[in-house]
Amino acid sequence: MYSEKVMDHFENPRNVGEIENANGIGQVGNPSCGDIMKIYLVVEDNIIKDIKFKTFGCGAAVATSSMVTELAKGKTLEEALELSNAAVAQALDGLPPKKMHCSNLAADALHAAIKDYQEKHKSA
Amino acid sequence: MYSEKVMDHFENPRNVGEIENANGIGQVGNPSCGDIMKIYLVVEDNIIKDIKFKTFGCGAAVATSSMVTELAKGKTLEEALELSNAAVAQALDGLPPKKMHCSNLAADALHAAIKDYQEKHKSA
Amino acid sequence: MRRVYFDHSATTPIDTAVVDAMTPYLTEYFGNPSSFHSYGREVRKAVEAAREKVALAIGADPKEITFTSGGTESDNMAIHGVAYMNKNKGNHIITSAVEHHAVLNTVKALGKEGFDITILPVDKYGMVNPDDVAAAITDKTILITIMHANNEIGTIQPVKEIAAIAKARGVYVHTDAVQSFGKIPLNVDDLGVNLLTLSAHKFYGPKGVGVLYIRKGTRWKQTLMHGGSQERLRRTGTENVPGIIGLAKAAEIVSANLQKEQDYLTKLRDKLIKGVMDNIDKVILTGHPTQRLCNLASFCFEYIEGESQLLSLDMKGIAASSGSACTSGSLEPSHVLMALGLTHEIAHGSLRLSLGKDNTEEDVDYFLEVLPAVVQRLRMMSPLAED
Amino acid sequence: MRRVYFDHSATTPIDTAVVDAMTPYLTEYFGNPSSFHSYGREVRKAVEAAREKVALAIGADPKEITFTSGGTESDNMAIHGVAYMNKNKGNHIITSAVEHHAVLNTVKALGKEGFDITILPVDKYGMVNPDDVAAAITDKTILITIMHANNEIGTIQPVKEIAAIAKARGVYVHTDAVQSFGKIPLNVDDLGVNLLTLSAHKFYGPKGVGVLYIRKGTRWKQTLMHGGSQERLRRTGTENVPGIIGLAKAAEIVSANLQKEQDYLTKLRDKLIKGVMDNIDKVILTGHPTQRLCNLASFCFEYIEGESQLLSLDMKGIAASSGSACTSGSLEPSHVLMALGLTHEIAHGSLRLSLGKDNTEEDVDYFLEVLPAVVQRLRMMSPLAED
Ligand SMILES: Cc1ncc(COP(=O)(O)O)c(C=O)c1O
Ligand SMILES: Cc1ncc(COP(=O)(O)O)c(C=O)c1O
Ligand code: FES
Ligand code: FES
Repeated sequence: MYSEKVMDHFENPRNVGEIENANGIGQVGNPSCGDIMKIYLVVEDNIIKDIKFKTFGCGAAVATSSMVTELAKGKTLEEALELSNAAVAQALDGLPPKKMHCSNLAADALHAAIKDYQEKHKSA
Repeated sequence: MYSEKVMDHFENPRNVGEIENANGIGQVGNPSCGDIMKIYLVVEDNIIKDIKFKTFGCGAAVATSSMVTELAKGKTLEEALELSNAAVAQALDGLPPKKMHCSNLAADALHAAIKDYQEKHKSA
Repeated sequence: MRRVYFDHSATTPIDTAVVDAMTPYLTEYFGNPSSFHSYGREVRKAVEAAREKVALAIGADPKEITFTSGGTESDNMAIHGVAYMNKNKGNHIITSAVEHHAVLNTVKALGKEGFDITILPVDKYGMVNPDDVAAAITDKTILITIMHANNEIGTIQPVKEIAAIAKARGVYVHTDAVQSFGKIPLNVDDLGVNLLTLSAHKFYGPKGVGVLYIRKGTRWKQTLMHGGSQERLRRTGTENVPGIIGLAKAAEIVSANLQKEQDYLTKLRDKLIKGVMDNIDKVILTGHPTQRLCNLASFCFEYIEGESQLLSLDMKGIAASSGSACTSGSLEPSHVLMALGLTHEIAHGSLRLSLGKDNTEEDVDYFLEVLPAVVQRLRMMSPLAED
Repeated sequence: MRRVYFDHSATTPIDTAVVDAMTPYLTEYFGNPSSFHSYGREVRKAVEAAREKVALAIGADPKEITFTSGGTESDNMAIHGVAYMNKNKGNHIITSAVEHHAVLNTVKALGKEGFDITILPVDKYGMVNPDDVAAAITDKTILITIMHANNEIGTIQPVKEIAAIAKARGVYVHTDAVQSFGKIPLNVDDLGVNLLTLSAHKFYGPKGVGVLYIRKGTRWKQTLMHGGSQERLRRTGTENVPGIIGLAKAAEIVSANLQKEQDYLTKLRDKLIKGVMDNIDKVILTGHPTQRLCNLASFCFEYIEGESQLLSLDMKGIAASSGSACTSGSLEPSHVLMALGLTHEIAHGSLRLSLGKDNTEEDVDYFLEVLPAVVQRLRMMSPLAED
């Protein structure tokens, strides 16, 4: 059911873990489904220097989390905010229809982390 | 579904045909089922000397007609009147449940033929 | 003794290529297609490939194909599901007097549940008149269910004309194509129907598996069986995987060979009909003289009862049927033959010979050789033949 | 890579002796059992012999056995048929919160049609309390449907006690024995039920065929499907002959080997449970500690989601399931695990390992070797494990 890319990202997820000195953290969760994604950012000069995730969810949830961190790394915040669900799913060579909402979650978690960073650094 | 006896009587029915100088004729038919049995008798000295049948009906109808003529031949009218449906079915090693009513028809046709004879010879 | 199988309308032998296609799914690939793991996925893939084959065979989209346990279930599902989903629009259902019991009894059951039903008559050839359909449609009509070809007499119904009339009036059409598939070119768009029934064992596939085609956008819902979420909620219960694989393979084969088989069977059938009509008196051909299935010859022999006839032929190794296989053994005269306006006695003398691809000219010759003595013997026993 | 199939509750491989028994009915003996001729009769004989085998296996009379398209259909038929035939007596139906969807959704659908339904809770082991059943029965109760053993957690219900209570109150009992047949000795008189469901593919038989046992004298009628008069009017549609033959053979085999398999599987299961409980922390065994199927081990692993777990195991060649096969792939947490009072997060971490006769100690060893790393890796990724 899953593409090879999804399986690869599930088996060897990129950027798993926490960042202790993260300056942006976003968490989204869909209580009805039970899945939770948490993204940690290190932003420097408006650029995502480091990013890590933790995810409780299905195979697609893990893979989309992994993919979104890869896509976001090195991007400016503006570029990262433009990362859409569709882009994440596409980068994974597609997701089964039932699992499309997982890609929403990954992008949402990223955006939440960026917003968190921006909130914290508004005054700057 | 049919016993070997039934098949034998269907394949080689005994006493098929008409008797021109019959002195007793009985016909029964079940219009809802469509089957018709006709029995011709020659009665002499209260004994069934000759008997023949014609039947429009299923395999069981043919076999029971054949069997009833065989059972009745040579019997006194009283003995023949006691021939029951069960006896006919039993003589054929049984009939499928759905076909039991065919044996009724055969005994009924025989009894009708005897009644016909008795009606005609009442005065005697 | 020579054995001749002339009862392909009751069921067909399974094509050996079909058995071969099924075998891996009876042995190695046993997974449940709903399972997440590799054992499930390999089977899921095969089921979806089967769906595509079936879709291709009838000109449908794979999403419009639902696998069922057979023709009976498909008919029930089709009719009940449309009836209950379109109650708000109306409660009138139209069918014909010559439908299979799976359709007729389902419609009648809905009649008892408060639906308004019209059972259209047929002409002496068993044909529904499209004008009668047009005249029967009311503002409340939600479904017309008319079979593609009849299982007892082979008459092919004008489903395309009926569907055109229905479409203009916004009414859904279901057709039971159990007997026609593999014998008449069949394309759901060309026919214009919304729902269509197939049953594998009538086209050299296995028993116990069928198809319900449901055109995209049709207001239909599974209303009969509740359970898990297989077949996109259209048919619950673990899929009959080997059956589905076999059905698809059989559909592929009959579709590929349609023209060839049709020509071959038409020739055999015509030889058989001619042989019977030329050599036996007091016999009528039932069903339409030309608009009939290429493999079906059906008759009524006067003065003879059907079962006696079958038994006599069976003793000679010939397998035939009288009326529908589903009602033989019951004592009711066939509703189809009654609908043609035949008397009870005539209807009781019906004989159906349904040919298949493995039948030969020799089979027909043998039958024609055996038949006259059978008829003569039974007529000799019959009190009806006297007059 | 080693492949280990631990998903026998979803479906089983077909026994080779079963395939062998079916093969002649996929090839040589293809007749329709309703047909009058020799092709039909030889098949009819086989179907009736199959019915006798099944009857023998569950202590029933052959007349009480009806063949269906599977467990789902049997459940639907049983419940709907009793409900509609006993409406005049009452409209109350009792079931449990842990039934298979084929039962639960059927009962709920009847609830929408005006029946009064009671869904009994279960204890933390998934067990129904017979006292709750007794308390729920009213003058209007017509049917109690409680499964024999649960498909997700293996808990064996006190069906015998429930049936005794029901009988004293004149209430019918149906039990879904899809998971228990072949694993627990099963006799319909000993259980005291009126109706009972089996599905062949759960006991090394083919998919797409099942049984509904209906005790003589039970007020029940076919209410779902209309059509021909097969199966003494209890199940219409051409019989799935190879399926029926396979089901009967499978029933015969599992009955003969019951004691041996039960001992063997219990040993494997206990080794597996012990291995998991001893080597993994934050895990709970779901289902009853002792009143459970001999082949089923089910757990919930904290901080882990079920599908990720399945996928990880699948990558190591191990086929398992999370909750019921019918709902995996859907996003709902299993209603069975919810009924145990577990939280959503815990319920999502469920893993079901269902063993079969071909599994070995080595299979269990391999699983126990692989599992810790799988759990550790997923927990490492889990935001829930932080605290
Ligand atoms: C026209 C028609 N419809 C439906 C059916 C029922 O199909 P099945 O026996 O597969 O349920 C049959 C066959 O008996 C048929 O001939
Ligand atoms: C307890 C139980 N009942 C019913 C069913 C349904 O059986 P089937 O898939 O044969 O329709 C299953 C299997 O999924 C089951 O485990
Ligand atoms: S995490 Fe819920 S379906 Fe993907
Ligand atoms: S003659 Fe009618 S069933 Fe025997």
